[in-house]
Amino acid sequence: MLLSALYNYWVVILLMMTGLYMVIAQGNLIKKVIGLNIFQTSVFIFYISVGKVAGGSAPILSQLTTVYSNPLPHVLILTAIVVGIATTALALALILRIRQAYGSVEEQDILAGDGQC
Amino acid sequence: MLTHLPILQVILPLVAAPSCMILQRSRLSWLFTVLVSLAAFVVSALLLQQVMAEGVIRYSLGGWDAPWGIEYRIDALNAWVLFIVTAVSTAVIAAARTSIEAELGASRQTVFYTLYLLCFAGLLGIVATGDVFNVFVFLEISSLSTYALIAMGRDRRALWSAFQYLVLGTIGATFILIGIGFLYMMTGTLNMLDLAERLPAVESSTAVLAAFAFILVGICLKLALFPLHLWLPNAYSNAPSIVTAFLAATATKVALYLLVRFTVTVFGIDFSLSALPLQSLFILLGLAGVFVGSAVAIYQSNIKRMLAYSSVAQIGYMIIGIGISTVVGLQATLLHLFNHALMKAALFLALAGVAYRIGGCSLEQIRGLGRSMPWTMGAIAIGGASLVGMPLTAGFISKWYLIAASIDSGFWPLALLIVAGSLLSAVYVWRLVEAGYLREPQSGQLAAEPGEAPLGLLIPTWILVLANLYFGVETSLPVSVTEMAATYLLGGAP
Amino acid sequence: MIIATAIALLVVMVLALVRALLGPTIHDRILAVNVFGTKTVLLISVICFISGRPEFLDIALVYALINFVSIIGVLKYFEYQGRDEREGMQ
Amino acid sequence: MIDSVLAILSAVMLGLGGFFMVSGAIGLLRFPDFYSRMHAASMTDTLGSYLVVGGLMLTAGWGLPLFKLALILVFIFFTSPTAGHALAKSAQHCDLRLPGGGASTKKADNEISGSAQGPDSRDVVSADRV
Amino acid sequence: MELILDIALLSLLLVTAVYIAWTRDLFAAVILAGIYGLLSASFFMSMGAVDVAFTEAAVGAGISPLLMLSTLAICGRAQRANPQRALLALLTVGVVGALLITATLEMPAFGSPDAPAHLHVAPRYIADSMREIGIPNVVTSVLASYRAFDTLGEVVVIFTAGLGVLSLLGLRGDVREEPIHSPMAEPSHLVLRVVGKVLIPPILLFALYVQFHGEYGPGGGFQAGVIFAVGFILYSLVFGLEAVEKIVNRALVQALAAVGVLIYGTVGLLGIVSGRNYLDYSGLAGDSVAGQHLGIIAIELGVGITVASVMMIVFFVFSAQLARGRAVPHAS
Amino acid sequence: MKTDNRGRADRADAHYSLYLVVVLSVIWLGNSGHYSPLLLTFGVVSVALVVWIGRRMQVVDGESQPFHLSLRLLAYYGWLLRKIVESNIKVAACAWKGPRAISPVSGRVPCRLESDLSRVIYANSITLTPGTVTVSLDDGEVLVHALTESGLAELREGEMEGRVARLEQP
Amino acid sequence: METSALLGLALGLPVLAFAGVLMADQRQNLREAISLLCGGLLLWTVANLYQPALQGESVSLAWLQVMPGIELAFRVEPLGLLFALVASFLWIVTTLYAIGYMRGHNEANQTRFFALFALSIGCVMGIAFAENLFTLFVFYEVLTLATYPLVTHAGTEKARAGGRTYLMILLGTSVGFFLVAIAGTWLLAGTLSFTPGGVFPTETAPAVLSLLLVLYVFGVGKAAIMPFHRWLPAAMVAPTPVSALLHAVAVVKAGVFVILKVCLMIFGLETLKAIPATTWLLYLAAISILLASLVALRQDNLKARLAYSTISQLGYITLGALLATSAGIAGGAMHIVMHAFGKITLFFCAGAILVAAHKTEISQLDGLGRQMPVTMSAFFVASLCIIGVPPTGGTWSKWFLLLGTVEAEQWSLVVLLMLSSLLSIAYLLPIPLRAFFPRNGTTVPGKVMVREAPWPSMVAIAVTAIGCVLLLAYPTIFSRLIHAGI
Repeated sequence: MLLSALYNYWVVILLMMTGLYMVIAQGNLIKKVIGLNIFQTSVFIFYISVGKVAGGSAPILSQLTTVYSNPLPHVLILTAIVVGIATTALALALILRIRQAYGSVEEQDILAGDGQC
Repeated sequence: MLTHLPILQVILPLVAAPSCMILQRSRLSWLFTVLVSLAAFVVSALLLQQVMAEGVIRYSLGGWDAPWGIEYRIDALNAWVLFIVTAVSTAVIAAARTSIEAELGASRQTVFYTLYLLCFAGLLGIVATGDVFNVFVFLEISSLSTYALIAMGRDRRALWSAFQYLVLGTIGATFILIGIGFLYMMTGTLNMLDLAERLPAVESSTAVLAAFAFILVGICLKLALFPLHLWLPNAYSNAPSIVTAFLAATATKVALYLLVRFTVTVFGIDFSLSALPLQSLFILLGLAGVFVGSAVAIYQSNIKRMLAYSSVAQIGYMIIGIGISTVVGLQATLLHLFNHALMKAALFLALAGVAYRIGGCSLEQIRGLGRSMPWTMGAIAIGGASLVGMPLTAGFISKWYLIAASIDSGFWPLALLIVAGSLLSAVYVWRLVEAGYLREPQSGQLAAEPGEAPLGLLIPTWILVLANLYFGVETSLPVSVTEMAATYLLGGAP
Repeated sequence: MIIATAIALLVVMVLALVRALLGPTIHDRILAVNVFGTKTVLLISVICFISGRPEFLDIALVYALINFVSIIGVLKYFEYQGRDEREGMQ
Repeated sequence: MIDSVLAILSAVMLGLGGFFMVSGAIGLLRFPDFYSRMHAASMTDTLGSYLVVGGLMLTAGWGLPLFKLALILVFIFFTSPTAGHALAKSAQHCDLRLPGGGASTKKADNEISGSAQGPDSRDVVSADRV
Repeated sequence: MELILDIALLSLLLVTAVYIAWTRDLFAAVILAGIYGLLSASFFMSMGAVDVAFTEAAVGAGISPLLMLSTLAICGRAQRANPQRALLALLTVGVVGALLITATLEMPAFGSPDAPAHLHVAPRYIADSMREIGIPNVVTSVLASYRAFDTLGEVVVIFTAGLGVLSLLGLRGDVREEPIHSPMAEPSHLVLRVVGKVLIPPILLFALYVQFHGEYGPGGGFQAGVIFAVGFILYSLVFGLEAVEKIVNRALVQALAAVGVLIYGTVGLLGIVSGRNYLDYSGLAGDSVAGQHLGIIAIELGVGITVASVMMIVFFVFSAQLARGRAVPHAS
Repeated sequence: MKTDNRGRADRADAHYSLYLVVVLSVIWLGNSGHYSPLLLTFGVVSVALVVWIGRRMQVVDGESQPFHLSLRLLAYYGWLLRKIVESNIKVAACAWKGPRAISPVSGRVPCRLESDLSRVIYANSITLTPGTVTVSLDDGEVLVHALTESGLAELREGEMEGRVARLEQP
Repeated sequence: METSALLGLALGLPVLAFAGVLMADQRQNLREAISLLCGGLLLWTVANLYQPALQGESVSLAWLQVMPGIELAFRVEPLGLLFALVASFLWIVTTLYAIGYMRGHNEANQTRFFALFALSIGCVMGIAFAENLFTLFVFYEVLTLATYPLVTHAGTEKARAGGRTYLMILLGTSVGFFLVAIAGTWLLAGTLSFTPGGVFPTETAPAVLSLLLVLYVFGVGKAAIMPFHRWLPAAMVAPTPVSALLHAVAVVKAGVFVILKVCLMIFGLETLKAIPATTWLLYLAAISILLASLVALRQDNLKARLAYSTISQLGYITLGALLATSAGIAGGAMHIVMHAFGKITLFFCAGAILVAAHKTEISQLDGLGRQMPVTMSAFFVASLCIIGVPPTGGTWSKWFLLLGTVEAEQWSLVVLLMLSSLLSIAYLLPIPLRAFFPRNGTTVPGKVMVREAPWPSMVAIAVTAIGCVLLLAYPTIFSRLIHAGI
């Protein structure tokens, strides 16, 4: 019972943690951004799971059904996805400039380049 | 039109930003930005007056009542923070032109002002809204523009700092998002007041606790609370001077506002204090921030970096105020919010003037500046005095309230530690003053003596400096507003 | 039968994912992604029919489109990169 | 009557489509080199897809979904060989050796050389078999 | 079936994520990130979140891998092994994960229809939106009317990002003297050229279709904007960047990005002008439902314009970097 | 587009634009499902906009709108579908039998097709039939990779090329 | 003239002097004339306040209110006037002396010196006339900051190091303890105004009051109670007029004055007696006296010895205040005056010796009495004043202190006072004796003729030395004020 009720969330949490791990542990900036992406996407999955109603259909009204998924999380996640891609684009642009300025996208090289550790 | 004030506050800069983008001419867009900021300031002043006179203002966006739609809800706290942000922003942006012309290429200036307006609008949006998800959206507007603004710094380190901030900021924002998700899951609503009403029914659940923890950590990342502060010194010291002045005076303030809003309004102070050992946590972290921040600041030779660490310390003070969690404590926090904004804006603007003339601001470079740039150095000295908490400056008032609050609630040692902390700040401020007044300028470093900073920069700086003095002497406005806000927040009356 | 198809699609996706993980060359991965993408298109169509809302086929169409453009884009960047690496070696 | 015929037909198509797709996927996994795998992949993309979409079309009935499925079908018909061709071309361009003395070869594979000791370092061996 | 789909997709997601974290070939990581996007979109689909699936398809599987790849093409794909922070990361992840897992224990069961989330605010949207707004897609109703202000924020976010990218990469004041050379535009890419020609007009039309049918089915301004931009991206992939420069004026696209936000903001202000609150469209037409409908169409248009413009700006700026970065591979 | 035959191209353009309008309108109507005046107006505007952009992009021409050979094309694709089914079965068998069943080869197949369009159709047809893949398309020949020797041999027989060539014969 | 206007004038004159000196800048004569003129005017002003203060007339001035209960306000009351009187008189004398010293030494940055000097006196006036603790605190802090550049006047690394110690200890104690104590007082009593008899409600717990008292005594670092005395020897790097300012006129006097005032008007003698911490602090002050005397005995550097002597003597005043008897307070207040006159003479002499003979160590002074008879005689008289024996005014203060000790029945302290007087004889008197009667008949280095210091300095020395003597005859000028104050 418990498993079937919550496994979804658990897997999502594992996904989040994988992403978070990448962000913290990886020294490569691009990898960090990928990690960030995975982290965020997993949060999206979590929200959508919250919005799921057993047997519910997509929240576009039709004569065929009366049970719909909760539309609110969908709306929120639409916004969050946009925020995610915006962040990613900005992060990648920053990485390109960092690469031009430092000649590397590895955190160690950058720190060494600035003489701080 | 008066009924639309809450939304005008945010929508004005928000819509102005794309318009500014279309203007294309940099001087014009500067002027436009100044006017918009000024208008926002007027709106916030009106709002503050209205709130003080009539109490809470609610505004339903799209005409949909909360919790179905998003509502703006302005009480004394929001109005106060809005007032601070707009006031500082107006002063900073008015000073911006010469500094920005010197630090950015011509093609990037319009973009700079647009991003500035966006950041400004984002911060205001965070403060004005009464909807937790809306907070997230506007948090991202302000964050993204902040990253871009920081990256405009001259040094390549600015890029790296912006990236670091971006990663940490995004983690923080995502944490907040997770927290909001949990809250929504447990209550079915996103409206702050509605949440406050519905949370007590489920507050024993671990999910609510986790939501609280996530939101807390997320905000503290943005706030640069002590162990999570690592992004801040880099970001502040490498951003363009004007950006530093703006961010130091507003961004952390808004994050602090969020912290207060969530712990006190949404979760309720009783829950917040009982759920986690928050009181001791805040006080300990605050103290650690005060001491570590100040101690590290003492050893900095780059003044921007020194003041950035000092910000970490000052945030510590504000957190302590929340940790004390009495009316006076909260009032001290809110007062310091205002005073710290005033002093940091003044200091960083003065530094912008120094950087404009000398091209840098290390302790070595400002040697003997008291003679060549007396007004600028005077601003730094007075701002520094305010930072230390000298009597008759604004800084004293908030420190006073903080000490009073800690004694009042029986934390005697805390009062001692607080003043010990401000002693540390006296040390680094003294290093500034000593370098500026008591040391001879480095010989042969500069061909000609640097003149005074340009008037455009100097006047706003001094307006802020005088505000520091004025509000150190005539405190009725901040004291009455913060008292109202604090009693309202803790009074329990919705 | 439609459910069997869905399961078959899932199986194909698993196998394609395995290929994407194994590589060994970049082109193998791209190929796997391509297969994966078209299978996603089909899966979504099938999901539409299973859930009884076939009017959502737009999404499948978008998938097909995006998948195609992505593959072309990937190849383009890879050609840039491949050339750079070779130039770097000479 | 006509409905049940359509249903049976659709089921058969869906089943066959599933079969071809799985076969293709198995080929994708089992075939030894990139170009051979491409054939397997194109199998899943062509007949597999056509059959599945066709099967769905039969159940869809007369209406918008039918048209949309047709559009998907047309789209796949255009894109999958194009993508396949671009892929093959790119592979050849990047010195993946063709069997039977096609293109000249400078390098045995296009994997990263040198610095990266990643999980793919063993890939060099398998790529050599190409 | 739902259960099988659910478990299968989640497992695939997990495998993909772990592999991405593990691999040190960044190219593989990006490719798999694309797969991750595809998978999560399928998952959204199976959860009934069609609009989200639509968006994630465009973003997670389309735009974001493309951007990452172009970054990768400049920055190199080998990643150095540096596990020095692995311990800290594991610790953090462990703590956060444990907290999350504990939190789930007292959550309402997955899919349970009587979870608080489904009982409080959402039911009104489902029950009343048809009467109040008059369009069947509840997500669009909420997005564009009940919570229209969030969406305004969203548009501003994307505008901000576009501006940020522009300020970082696009405003060096030079107009690229050296010609941009794209291998795909070589004559030997005949197949691609012909197929591209065939596909581009339908793609653009489809984007517009999505734009104007957001009220009835999945989609809306954001998705439309992305698809529209994808049409141009395909064009640039096939015919090269300079061809795109010829047909779209850069300054115009930048201005359009701002115009989209302005449209949205102005429609909101019209609410005030018509004597109601900001973003209240009821007063835009004689009858409030018609007014809502009109307002939604207008703001979706604003969203679409901004998103399309920003996506194009971002993509072209990145591509130009790529072309330039190739000329000077190790600028320092 | 060569400059010397611009006048002719313009006339042809109008022709092809009309085709495009028809195609786009069909797509719109087939997808929409809502035939209110408002949406139809949007449809008209959209189609006009896309055609305008398409012409600016110079993608509206005989290559993209091959309606002059639509009927023949249909017949050809009917034939091709049969070939696809056949080769699919072959490759599926190989897949189940395993790697030993195949002997990958590649080779150049001469291609005497004149127009770009027919060459593209030819190349795509080769790729569409599993077992053979067009690797590159050069002047006068096509580089093909095949799963078995027989696939290559079949191509060299030239039946497919002949059929494609007949598409464009007047 | 309106008395409150006089009060305003007393506060404003030094600021005027500050501005005037700054404007006069390099014009030496003008600058010094301004200083002297303002000094004279100030003395006149303060003297005019004497009668009203004595008669208990309420003269007050409120500037601005920062927060409820926290305002910048001033009031003339006898004790404060006593302090102001001494300070304003000695300002003139010190200025006179400084003119000679500075010219004789060719010091740099003289403008800054005179300007800040005036500012310091302004702060002293503020402290003396403060109506409440907040006002007092403000001027107390400004005084610290204004004197810092004076301490580091030389600008050398050593001077800066000394200055840093000075600043750290003074700021540290004042912010760290004093401010907290003030905040605590505000919270407990609701007011910060000085009120005869104390401000605390009677039911306040003695433990809290003890804590506050400890904070006050340590918080007023300028009173140099051990262990917060380090700044005083560190500040010896300063030029002699500055030392005079620190030791006699402004800084340390401000410190002990604050302690007196806090004991008298914040706690009140009754409350003070009831507090357990008072006794402990008394003993601490006593130990401070004794230890400082012992250390002073071991110093060879003249100024250092004087510095430790100051620490010891300040202990007396603190002790007097903490005795919580009227005689004790009177003794303490009296000692402010007497010590001021005595110590300033001693420092003037030390400076004169430095200027004229370039000697800093006591062991070098042998036989100097012949060459500088006036200086050394003055030194002798001043020593007697500090020790507390006739024919000098010091007799009175020591007497009152002894009386207070007896009154408080602190017999051990009586013994201690005796002992430390002996010690002070031991560390002070040998100096003039050595000058006049060189040890082992060491011949005076006759080759270099040493003459007396420049005449302005000599005038100053003479005035203060004579003052020491006169105070024995006319203590009533001050004692009336003291009694009015208590």
